[in-house]
Amino acid sequence: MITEITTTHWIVLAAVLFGIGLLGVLARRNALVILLSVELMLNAANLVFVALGHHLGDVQGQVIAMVVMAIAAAEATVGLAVIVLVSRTCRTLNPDELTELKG
Amino acid sequence: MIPEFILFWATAAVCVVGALGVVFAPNVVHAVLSLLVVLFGIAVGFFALGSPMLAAMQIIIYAGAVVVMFLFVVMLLDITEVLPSLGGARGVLAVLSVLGAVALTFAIVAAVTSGGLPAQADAPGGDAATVGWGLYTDHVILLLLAAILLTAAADGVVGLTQRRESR
Amino acid sequence: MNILAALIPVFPLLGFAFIILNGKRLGERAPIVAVGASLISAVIALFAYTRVLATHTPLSWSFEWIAWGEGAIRMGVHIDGVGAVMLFMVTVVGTLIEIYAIGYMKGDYYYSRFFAYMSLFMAGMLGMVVADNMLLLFVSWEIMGLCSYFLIGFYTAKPSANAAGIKAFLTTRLGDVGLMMGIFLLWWTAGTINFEELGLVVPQLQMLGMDHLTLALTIAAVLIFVGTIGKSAQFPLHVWLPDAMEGPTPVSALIHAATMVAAGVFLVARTFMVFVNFPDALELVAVVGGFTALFAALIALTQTDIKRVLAYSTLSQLGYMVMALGLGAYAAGIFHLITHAFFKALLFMGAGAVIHGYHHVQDIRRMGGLRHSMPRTHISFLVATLAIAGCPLFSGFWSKDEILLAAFHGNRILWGVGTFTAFLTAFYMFRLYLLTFTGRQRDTAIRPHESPRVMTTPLLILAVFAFGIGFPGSPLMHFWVQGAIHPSYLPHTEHAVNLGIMGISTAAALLGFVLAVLMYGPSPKILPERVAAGFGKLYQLSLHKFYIDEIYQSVIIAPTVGLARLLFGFDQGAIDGSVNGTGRGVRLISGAARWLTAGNLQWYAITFLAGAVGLALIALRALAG
Amino acid sequence: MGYDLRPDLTWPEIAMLMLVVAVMFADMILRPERRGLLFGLSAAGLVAIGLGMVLSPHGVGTAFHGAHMADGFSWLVKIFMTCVLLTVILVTWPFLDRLRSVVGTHLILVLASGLGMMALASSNSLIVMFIALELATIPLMILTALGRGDSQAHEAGLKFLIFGAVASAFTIFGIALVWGYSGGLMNLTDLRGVVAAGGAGLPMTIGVVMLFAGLAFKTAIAPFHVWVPDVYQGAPTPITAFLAGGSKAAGFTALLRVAVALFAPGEGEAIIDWPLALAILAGLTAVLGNMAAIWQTDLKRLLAHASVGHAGFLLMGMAVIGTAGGLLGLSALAYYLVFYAAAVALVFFCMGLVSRAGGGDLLSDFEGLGRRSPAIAAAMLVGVLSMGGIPPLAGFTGKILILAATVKGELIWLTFIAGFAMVLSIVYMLMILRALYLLPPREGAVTGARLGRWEGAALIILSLLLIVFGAVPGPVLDPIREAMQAMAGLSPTEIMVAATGG
Repeated sequence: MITEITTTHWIVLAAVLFGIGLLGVLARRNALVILLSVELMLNAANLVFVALGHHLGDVQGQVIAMVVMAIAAAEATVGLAVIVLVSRTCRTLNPDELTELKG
Repeated sequence: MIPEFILFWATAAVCVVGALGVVFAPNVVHAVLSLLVVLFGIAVGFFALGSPMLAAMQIIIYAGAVVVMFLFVVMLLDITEVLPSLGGARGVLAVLSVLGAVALTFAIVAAVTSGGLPAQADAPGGDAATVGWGLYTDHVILLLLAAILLTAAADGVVGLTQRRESR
Repeated sequence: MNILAALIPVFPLLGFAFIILNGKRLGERAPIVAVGASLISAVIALFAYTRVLATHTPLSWSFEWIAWGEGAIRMGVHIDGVGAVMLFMVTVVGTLIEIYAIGYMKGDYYYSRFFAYMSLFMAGMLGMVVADNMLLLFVSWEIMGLCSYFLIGFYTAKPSANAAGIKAFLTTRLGDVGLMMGIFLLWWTAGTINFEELGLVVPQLQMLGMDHLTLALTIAAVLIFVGTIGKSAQFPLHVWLPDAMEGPTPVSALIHAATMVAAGVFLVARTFMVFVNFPDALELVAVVGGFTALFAALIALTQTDIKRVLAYSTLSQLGYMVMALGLGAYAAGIFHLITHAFFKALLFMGAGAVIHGYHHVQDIRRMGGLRHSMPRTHISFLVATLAIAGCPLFSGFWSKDEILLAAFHGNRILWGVGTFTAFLTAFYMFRLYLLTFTGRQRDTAIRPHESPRVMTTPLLILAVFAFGIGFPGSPLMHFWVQGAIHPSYLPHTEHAVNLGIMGISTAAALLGFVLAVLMYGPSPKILPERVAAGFGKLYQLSLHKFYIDEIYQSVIIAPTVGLARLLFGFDQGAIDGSVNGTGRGVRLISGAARWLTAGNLQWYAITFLAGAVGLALIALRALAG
Repeated sequence: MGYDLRPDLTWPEIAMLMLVVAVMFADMILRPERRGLLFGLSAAGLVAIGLGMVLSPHGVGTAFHGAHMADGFSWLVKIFMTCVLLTVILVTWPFLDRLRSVVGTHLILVLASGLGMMALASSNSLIVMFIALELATIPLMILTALGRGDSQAHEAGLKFLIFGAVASAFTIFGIALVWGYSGGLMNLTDLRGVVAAGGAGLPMTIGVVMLFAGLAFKTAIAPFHVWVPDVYQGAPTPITAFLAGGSKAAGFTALLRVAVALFAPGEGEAIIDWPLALAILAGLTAVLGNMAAIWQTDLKRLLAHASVGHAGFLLMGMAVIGTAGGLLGLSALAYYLVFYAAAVALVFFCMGLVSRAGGGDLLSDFEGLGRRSPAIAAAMLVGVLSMGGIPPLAGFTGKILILAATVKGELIWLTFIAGFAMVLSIVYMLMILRALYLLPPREGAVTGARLGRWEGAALIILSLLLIVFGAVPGPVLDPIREAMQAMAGLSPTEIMVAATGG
């Protein structure tokens, strides 16, 4: 089990990375770091695609991983833009006024 | 095979340490740099899994562009102070966070280790030609959709910031 | 002709649409549209019911509303004997009340809107009567409920009217849930919701004698009856009806006396096939009806608001009808429904005329001697009082007698309750009549006047009906009505006259009359105050309506409000807190704050994760098993 | 190998793509004060595409090697999406002045998102579904943040973004597992065969769970719905309408395809009894959403909670898959969705008109609207009544159809829960009604919001849709049923029972 490295090993590694990323989303107190953690989760998914693609002998896995990278980049760009925006609004506005969004 | 064995465990160790760094690093810059470590680790993994093309892209696009973008924003917003890491999540929230993340990881790990891997086949070439051929023929729909998504997102991000300038 | 029958509810609906869309332009002419639409419906209905009653063959017409695969829901109309009789009542009473309202509502700011609502209500009520399936019935039922809400809260400036409207809507809505579930349970069990088909299918299912089928059908019956309890204001959901008197009086007369509240009784009659062979369901119906009859009559004894006395009297009379149905006396219940509609509408309209002519005072302790100033109102009110009290030959006498006779053969305790209630009814109605119309005017500051012709003419027409409408169902005409409305799935019943029972109920009514004269007549022999003191606690109970509202307040409303507060607290704490949490998160990014408290965006993420983990763990069972 | 681009099947998407690009160029060329023309261009393009789809017979088949599936169902959804996009553009109209320089961006993002939704409707491949979902969602995130230039919109955008990103991470990880452990199958039609043969092992099931979590986020199914109130409240009104109508419909379209392929019971005992799980979640969603709606003071937040409740009803239609009520359930779902979207559009359009005149989003801002602006209030009344399930409006008919499906599907307990939820929905409906008609206008309330001729016509058309097709659902329901039958009928599984069982 230890010496023989199977596809399952890689997938378990991916699952662990996904879990750590999830923990980051849940526990971190900073939108920027949360976004980083999401990148971690997406990368874990990519690892699964590549590992299973390797296992199945299917190039599709790599193609999809590439597209997922593009999506992740788009998400990161938009996320960062919104973060910049929010942070700016916050500087220009009194942060206490943010509570006007009430349930 | 000993090399593969070492390759996997080394990669795994680097990735997990880096990932933990993202989650627990008190400093945002350190978190971003930790992600960089993970990305490199995964790139190595891609290489080990017969996808040199992806490994290269991982480093060029992710490490080279996305992470730099993150760092740029950190600089722009001047987030310099040290942030509480998991200690910031207190009491029930912290416990639930850990429990939830561990439970889901456990579920996935338990499921994939329960056997049932599909039949194995010979690994294809992971060079740029193969991947590119797949991307531009069979899976061209993915490319089209991703392209329009990136274009629209770019326009949108410009709109988001442009709006502020016009006020 | 058959398809024409489907148009009966359509004309008031068109009237509603027309008035709503042209309200401002129509102004004072709105009632012309409303009354016109009702009249057209009445004329078509006249053809329909004369044909149905003459030929004993129902009119029906339907079309496929929704179709899927091999199944379908058909929508259509079906006018049988009971439908025809109801149509007669609704169109006649409805049209007369609309005419009356022309005078009563004059000068109201929302004059045209009032008639729009009334038209919509008529459409709903007529739709319910002619519906050939439970779904269309339910739709019409809901339309009525909505109109009721609008009309009770019609005087928008009055907060109490608002509250009453909401109370009525929510309370009846509770019953509607029951009804809806009953409909679906029935659909599930019997496979159809068409009344004709139900009449065939349910007895067959019953004959199979399978326990779970019997149970399901009994539960369906009880659920449907819950709808009746809500709409017909039976105990314990009766609380909304007295409050509903906040609405304009024509509304009280049409909706909360003659038609909508009677719809609950009609519902039981329509779905009687589900009740008839299930003794448990029937017994529940009978007991609830009997109890409400007595209970409401006791409350009516001490009320001083002219409309509230009538409201409780309505409750009591509806209890009578429900009790009759529960005793299996289908025809008697419907017969009483019809007679009651006429005399109760008349009573309310009379009360409205009194209020109108007495400067909107509703307290009967301040009235008196109005027979001189309002002769036409007086005479019609007297006729109605005699009818409801059960004076021989008047309509109420015949129908009430039928019910008591059925009770005598079915359940002696309920017969006792019914007879005692008849005595109470006579007493409180004459108390009302005597305090209002006889003696001397107690509040001399007010100058009463008779209402205009447009109001009193409908009163007089209704008075004729209130007197004579009982004859077609009386032994004098060989129980013609009862024969006409008898459904095919019920075994034929012999109608007999029992002079003994008739005598006892007449005596009870007479006793009530005498006692009322002694206490409230021109020269009282017994002072009401002394009676009140004598009965002490009982009097207090009656005066405070048995504290039902207070009990609801403490048992239902207070905990509900508490729960609401709790939920609101959750919303404020968790959801709102999380918004603030984001606010703080934002501050974190901009370096303004460091700490976050619990209750933020991450809570959302945990909720999200909990769902995924839950499902994943369910899947992991496969490993254990 | 090859493109396999079947223009006869994919032309609506291609046309949309061209429309997006055209608007992009027009936005660059036009002078700022003439940007109103972009509305005309977008609307004209959408009308052309919509008419084209209505008039041309829909093709049946697959393109892009089975990744794109054109059938009656997707055709209907695309026509519907065109209508939704048109309405969103219409709802945006009152905000033209406020949008100023970002009008072009706004329209581009709306259209791009719409393209994603249309691609979603046809996606037969999980990965195409994922990317289409992202294409539908990411522009919406930007649109949310693009709002009124205040902190509310930015906050909402940030929340939406973080949640959306987490959900998409779940989705893609789930897809990876499903793809790998099914032996490299990505197309739903192939996966359906695997599931039907009982070949879905544990890893694949976990993958389906994660995929479901991502889709449940999109469709706001409890407990994945928590983001909805904040985002709906913070987003600009037209975008809230888009989220509530279009985005949710797109999510359900995807979920529907997944459900038909992966959730129907196969041979042997399934690892997760999906119909039961869906039924439980549906009940939970309907009750939670409607309950929370009762205690809201902000109309948008109220409608957000209400939309969660509606998602519960929609899911009920899906929970009966594989039973005798299956076909009816799916048809009911589609019918419900269409008229829910119409009601949402109507209500939000009215809110937009009031907002343009200077009113707010709080429930108290609508007090006495019946006197101040009778026409707008009347239209809003129709929309709210339909949402509350008052007969004979389409909202009621939809609910009845859903309930009938649960009755047919022998899920009588779910019927009862749905009944309870319906009562709850009446309560918030009544609150809105009370504000509109029974309460007097407050001091300083906006009076007489302007109503242009076209705006009035739009209100009337939407109201009539709800009334007419509520009373006579046949013309809408029949094509839906046929499309559903065709889509579900492709399956070799028990859903066939639905087609024949009636």
